[in-house]
Amino acid sequence: MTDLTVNLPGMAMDNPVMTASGCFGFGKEYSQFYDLNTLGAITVKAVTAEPRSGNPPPRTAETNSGMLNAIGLQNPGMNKAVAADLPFLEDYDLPVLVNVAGNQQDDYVNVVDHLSRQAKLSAFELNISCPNVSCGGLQFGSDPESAYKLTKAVKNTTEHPIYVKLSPNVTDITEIARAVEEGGADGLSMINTVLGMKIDLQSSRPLLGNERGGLSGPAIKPIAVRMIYDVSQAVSIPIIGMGGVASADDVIELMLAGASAVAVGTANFADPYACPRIIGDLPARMHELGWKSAQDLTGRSWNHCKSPLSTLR
Amino acid sequence: MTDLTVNLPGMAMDNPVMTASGCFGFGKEYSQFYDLNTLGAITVKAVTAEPRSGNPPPRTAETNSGMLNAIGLQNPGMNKAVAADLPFLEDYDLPVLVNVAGNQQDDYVNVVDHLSRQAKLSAFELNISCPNVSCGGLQFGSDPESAYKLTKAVKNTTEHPIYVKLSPNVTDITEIARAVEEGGADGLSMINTVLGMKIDLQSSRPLLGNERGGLSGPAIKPIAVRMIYDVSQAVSIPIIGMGGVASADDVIELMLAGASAVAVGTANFADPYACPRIIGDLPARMHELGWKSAQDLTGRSWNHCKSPLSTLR
Amino acid sequence: MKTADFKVISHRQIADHIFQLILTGEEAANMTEPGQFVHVQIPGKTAPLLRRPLSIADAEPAAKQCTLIYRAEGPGTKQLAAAGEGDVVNLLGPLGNGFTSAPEQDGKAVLIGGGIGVPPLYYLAKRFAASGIALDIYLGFRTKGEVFLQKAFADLGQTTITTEDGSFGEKGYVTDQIKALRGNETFYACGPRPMLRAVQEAAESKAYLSLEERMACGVGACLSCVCESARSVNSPYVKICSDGPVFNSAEVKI
Amino acid sequence: MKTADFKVISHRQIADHIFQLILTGEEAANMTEPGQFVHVQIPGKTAPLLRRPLSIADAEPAAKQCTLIYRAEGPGTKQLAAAGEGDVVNLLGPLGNGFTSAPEQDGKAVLIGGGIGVPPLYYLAKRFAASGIALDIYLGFRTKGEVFLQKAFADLGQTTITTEDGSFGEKGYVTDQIKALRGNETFYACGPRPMLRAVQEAAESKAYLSLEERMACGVGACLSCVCESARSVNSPYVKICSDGPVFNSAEVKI
Ligand SMILES: Cc1cc2nc3c(=O)[nH]c(=O)nc-3n(C[C@H](O)[C@H](O)[C@H](O)COP(=O)(O)OP(=O)(O)OC[C@H]3O[C@@H](n4cnc5c(N)ncnc54)[C@H](O)[C@@H]3O)c2cc1C
Ligand SMILES: Cc1cc2nc3c(=O)[nH]c(=O)nc-3n(C[C@H](O)[C@H](O)[C@H](O)COP(=O)(O)OP(=O)(O)OC[C@H]3O[C@@H](n4cnc5c(N)ncnc54)[C@H](O)[C@@H]3O)c2cc1C
Ligand SMILES: Cc1cc2nc3c(=O)[nH]c(=O)nc-3n(C[C@H](O)[C@H](O)[C@H](O)COP(=O)(O)O)c2cc1C
Ligand SMILES: Cc1cc2nc3c(=O)[nH]c(=O)nc-3n(C[C@H](O)[C@H](O)[C@H](O)COP(=O)(O)O)c2cc1C
Ligand code: FES
Ligand code: FES
Repeated sequence: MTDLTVNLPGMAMDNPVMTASGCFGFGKEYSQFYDLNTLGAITVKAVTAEPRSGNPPPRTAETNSGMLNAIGLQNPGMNKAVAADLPFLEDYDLPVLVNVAGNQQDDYVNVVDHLSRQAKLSAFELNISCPNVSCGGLQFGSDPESAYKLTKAVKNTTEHPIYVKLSPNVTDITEIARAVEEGGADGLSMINTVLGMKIDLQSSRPLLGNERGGLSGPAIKPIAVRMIYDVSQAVSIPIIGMGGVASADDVIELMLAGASAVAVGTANFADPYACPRIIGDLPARMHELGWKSAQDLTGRSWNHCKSPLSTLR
Repeated sequence: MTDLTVNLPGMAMDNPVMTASGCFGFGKEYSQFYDLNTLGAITVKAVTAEPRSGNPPPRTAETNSGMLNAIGLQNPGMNKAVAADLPFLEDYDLPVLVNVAGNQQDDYVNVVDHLSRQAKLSAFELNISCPNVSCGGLQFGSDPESAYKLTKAVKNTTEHPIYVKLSPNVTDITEIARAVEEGGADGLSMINTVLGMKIDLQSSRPLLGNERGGLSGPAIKPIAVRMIYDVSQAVSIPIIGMGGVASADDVIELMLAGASAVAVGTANFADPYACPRIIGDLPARMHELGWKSAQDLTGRSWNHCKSPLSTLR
Repeated sequence: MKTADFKVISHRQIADHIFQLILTGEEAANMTEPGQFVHVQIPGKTAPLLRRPLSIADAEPAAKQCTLIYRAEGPGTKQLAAAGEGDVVNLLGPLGNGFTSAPEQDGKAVLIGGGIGVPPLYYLAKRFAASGIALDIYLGFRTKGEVFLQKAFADLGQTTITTEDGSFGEKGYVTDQIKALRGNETFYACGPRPMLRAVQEAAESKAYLSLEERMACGVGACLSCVCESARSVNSPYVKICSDGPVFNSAEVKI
Repeated sequence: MKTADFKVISHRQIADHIFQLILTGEEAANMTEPGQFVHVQIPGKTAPLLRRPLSIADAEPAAKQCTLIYRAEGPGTKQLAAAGEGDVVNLLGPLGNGFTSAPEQDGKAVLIGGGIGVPPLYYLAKRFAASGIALDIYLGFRTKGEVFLQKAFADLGQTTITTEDGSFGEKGYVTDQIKALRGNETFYACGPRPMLRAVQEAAESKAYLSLEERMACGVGACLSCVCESARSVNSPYVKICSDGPVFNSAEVKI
């Protein structure tokens, strides 16, 4: 029997596969396809204090093995999220990770404070890495000092565990990772999208309404693997890995790199059944490769003699 | 008639398509396939002061729409390059860009000094962005101050134009670009490969001998386009664009983004005729899109009313 | 909602770059609402990352058949064009909300299609014709070689074809033709934005517009495919994939 | 040197996961040196980024035919396995330096192949047999189901098959078999590294080893496919694609 369970702060998961923020709404749409309880956990779209209208369309473009998005954090705001969107997930028995975004530190603190008191959720994911908004977001993700302060301030606001979502668009991601760990983060999510752009040859203008966008999908998986490999050796808090995951093999690769759980984003779009398919494939694939427990995978690409082993290979 | 010529410092090119460093050796291998004079220019493999043995194999791995390499600057050293490799290109009538790498500033200065006096070449490309060597290289590419100093020192060494090859693995590439422009760079080359990694599921170890590698190919094109778009608006020196170019459309896209010429790397491996094919396709494709001259393409995605126009659309 | 494999019954070119793909599959039984679309996974050894949204041009729910008509333009649709008889195409759908309102009692339905916006109007025209609703059909194309379905539409109602270069039917834009209309018509339009805008302006009475935007999920989860709302204050955008693609003209700013 | 389209004459599975692909094309006329390889562009709607190196298992230059034998293992070779009769496969090659030295006068040629290293030895065996050179052939496989070409080799010389699990032929490794040999044999080997290492150690006389490494360009330009050189000081690596893939055992550290 393959043991798929993983335990992360605030999230006891039946399996290591969860959804990535922004790629699964608040779960409702995909609940038409399968029982959401199949998932290890669910991460919802970014919530901000005020409603956000997002960027003008077009908001997505396809690239080689990837896609660019410039949604721009469109969301109904925390009040409506609490009243209309999050309650839907109360009917399910799975950890809910709420992605939070803002322009300045107080925004994050406000949203976390409000949601901690008003909503049923398992943990927060601080999106300090959205490439698609002009102020806030990404700047926290590239400056260790503000990332540290933000994390600390949010930790003081809530009892819920805090995951900080890191941007790959930095010179040294381990520096930011260490800063937020020091700030008290319970875990990390990585990676957010890679800044990119596509030009429409007909108009000779940037294709996306917001010009630049965030690159996701299989194209960025090698970048994610490298960063998870480096960061997992630099910190001791768990990592939710993401970036181009579309198969059980990809889940295993990100976990071997150092992730404790793995989120699936872009892959949901081509195949709405991506998550249950991957979860279904995992046990056989792990067995083939000689793994008995999902927890054993974490960091094994660099940590060969981690002990105690929960099982021997 | 479509005018394909472009003029860059030290390089008057019949067409905007050149080879990318490290993907074309010193030209000899591909001269078996076609007349190298077809090319706009040629960039040779990095040359260092001393011979370098490079990294242990495996050195390459395929990823989705991309490949990782960790060659590690294997090269015969400047003496042998001058004696045995560069002379081969003297038989051709095309600009030769010599890629130079080193561990510290003096290394670059030495190589440039030596080659300036001993070899026939058109310009230098300073590789301050190789992700595959443990010291030097990338660190110049991520610190504006040392990049500035290096550029300045090399400029004082030679009469030849200097292109500085930028790394995409930085928080703000425009900062480095501005620093090297200030240091006297005549042009920029961008982008070098994106740091990445792949794990071999059978061994659960990093697949490449050097663990991390540089991601190239179509997967990174959106990253290149974004960076060229940003940098071309931040500096006034020309840019040699590269990253995933495999078709005439890709050349046009990078030029619209802001490149004055475009280099082809990874695409040569699947199709040794990639460069002549692309050059052959360019005129018709430009005509279809309403462009009369390659020079007009540069930066047109952001600079609509650049004047004077060499031709009107 | 489901993804389902369909089998290619026939696949042929019907005009310049335009292909008609007839498919059979169980899920066609649910394709009862004209104006809905399917999200098509392009078959091939390596599929493109995203599905491609294509309108349901016709369907025979009882016979479990449906028809897609598309322009092979970019890499995805060009690859789709290579699918042969017996090949399998995976569809997600039917998706979205179609043309759900009939014209008012005794009113006329004016169908206005431009280029690759024409296909969904065919299924609508068939339905209206079957219910005895009078139809005025205006279809615009760039040039003669790109005209398709004109005979099929002519069988269902008064059909006027325009081409931009005058090589077939009336010369000019389809929207020139409708300027004169003022009455109790209800408009049903699908086509390029400028055409829809002209319809929106011209239409004094009701108009239903089918919109397009680049899509990722196709089911309302990713917020890719928005269009500015003419009504809502809090959420200034509607989602074309799940709120539309067909909107009452008064609901959207285009 | 060239890239050239070849047409599939026949393509069939000959053992577990092992496929034999017979191709015809003008360039086969140049495939005269056993041990060379071709760099194969995997056909399909979207090709993988890189070509795949495969040894020339057999060739009839006059008839413009060649044979590749490969294990469908990863995504690329699995996709290749779908190529059908009449399909086109693009080859770059023949590449590299093959087995160019015959055994010494009156000497014996000992061919040692392991698993998917067996194919190039077939073309070599055919050549040697045709020149009247005496052959001892040792082929190692994991298990019975993966054994291939044993009859074809047996027609050319004394052939010993080993399987790791003993399900066919001798149980054990092919290298166990050659330990006893000491004489004027010349060794020709292709297979996994441990096997080649064993041959290198065992061989007192000359040995030629065909090496494998991950490749990008296949023509010596990218420095992907290196192997440590046993000789050179200045350039510590040799390139398997252009200096090899066949090396004198004394030239390489493996
Ligand atoms: C609801 C809806 C219904 C449609 N119905 C039809 C139809 O019946 N017949 C038809 O020919 N076309 C229809 N289209 C347009 C069709 O989706 C695009 O032409 C097609 O996706 C282009 O894909 P490609 O592979 O040719 O281009 P690519 O360049 O490969 O496309 C790249 C990406 O851009 C998207 N894209 C490119 N152009 C468009 C576009 N015009 N609209 C939306 N997305 C686009 C693609 O979906 C893909 O994600 C419809 C679009 C929508 C939104
Ligand atoms: C000179 C030479 C001759 C060869 N001859 C044969 C042969 O006759 N029959 C045969 O079955 N195999 C042969 N191989 C090995 C064959 O190239 C690999 O099995 C094949 O490339 C794997 O591709 P894939 O698509 O199955 O795997 P993927 O996982 O898709 O491969 C990904 C990348 O890794 C490379 N790669 C993976 N495994 C190997 C390997 N073992 N050696 C080299 N590159 C690898 C691929 O070429 C590709 O670039 C030869 C290799 C070399 C270098
Ligand atoms: C359409 C889209 C919307 C996204 N929205 C958010 C978001 O609101 N908050 C966030 O932290 N990340 C967001 N992301 C990033 C993803 O959560 C994920 O980090 C990234 O896409 C990489 O994973 P993938 O390759 O599996 O998609 C979004 C990604 C996409 C494609
Ligand atoms: C195998 C390989 C070797 C490379 N060697 C060098 C090098 O020596 N110096 C350098 O500046 N860039 C080197 N590069 C980077 C390329 O020149 C180029 O910047 C990068 O690959 C992006 O272009 P592409 O996607 O067209 O390959 C190398 C790239 C590859 C794939
Ligand atoms: S395409 Fe995802 S919301 Fe419409
Ligand atoms: S594969 Fe490029 S040098 Fe051998």
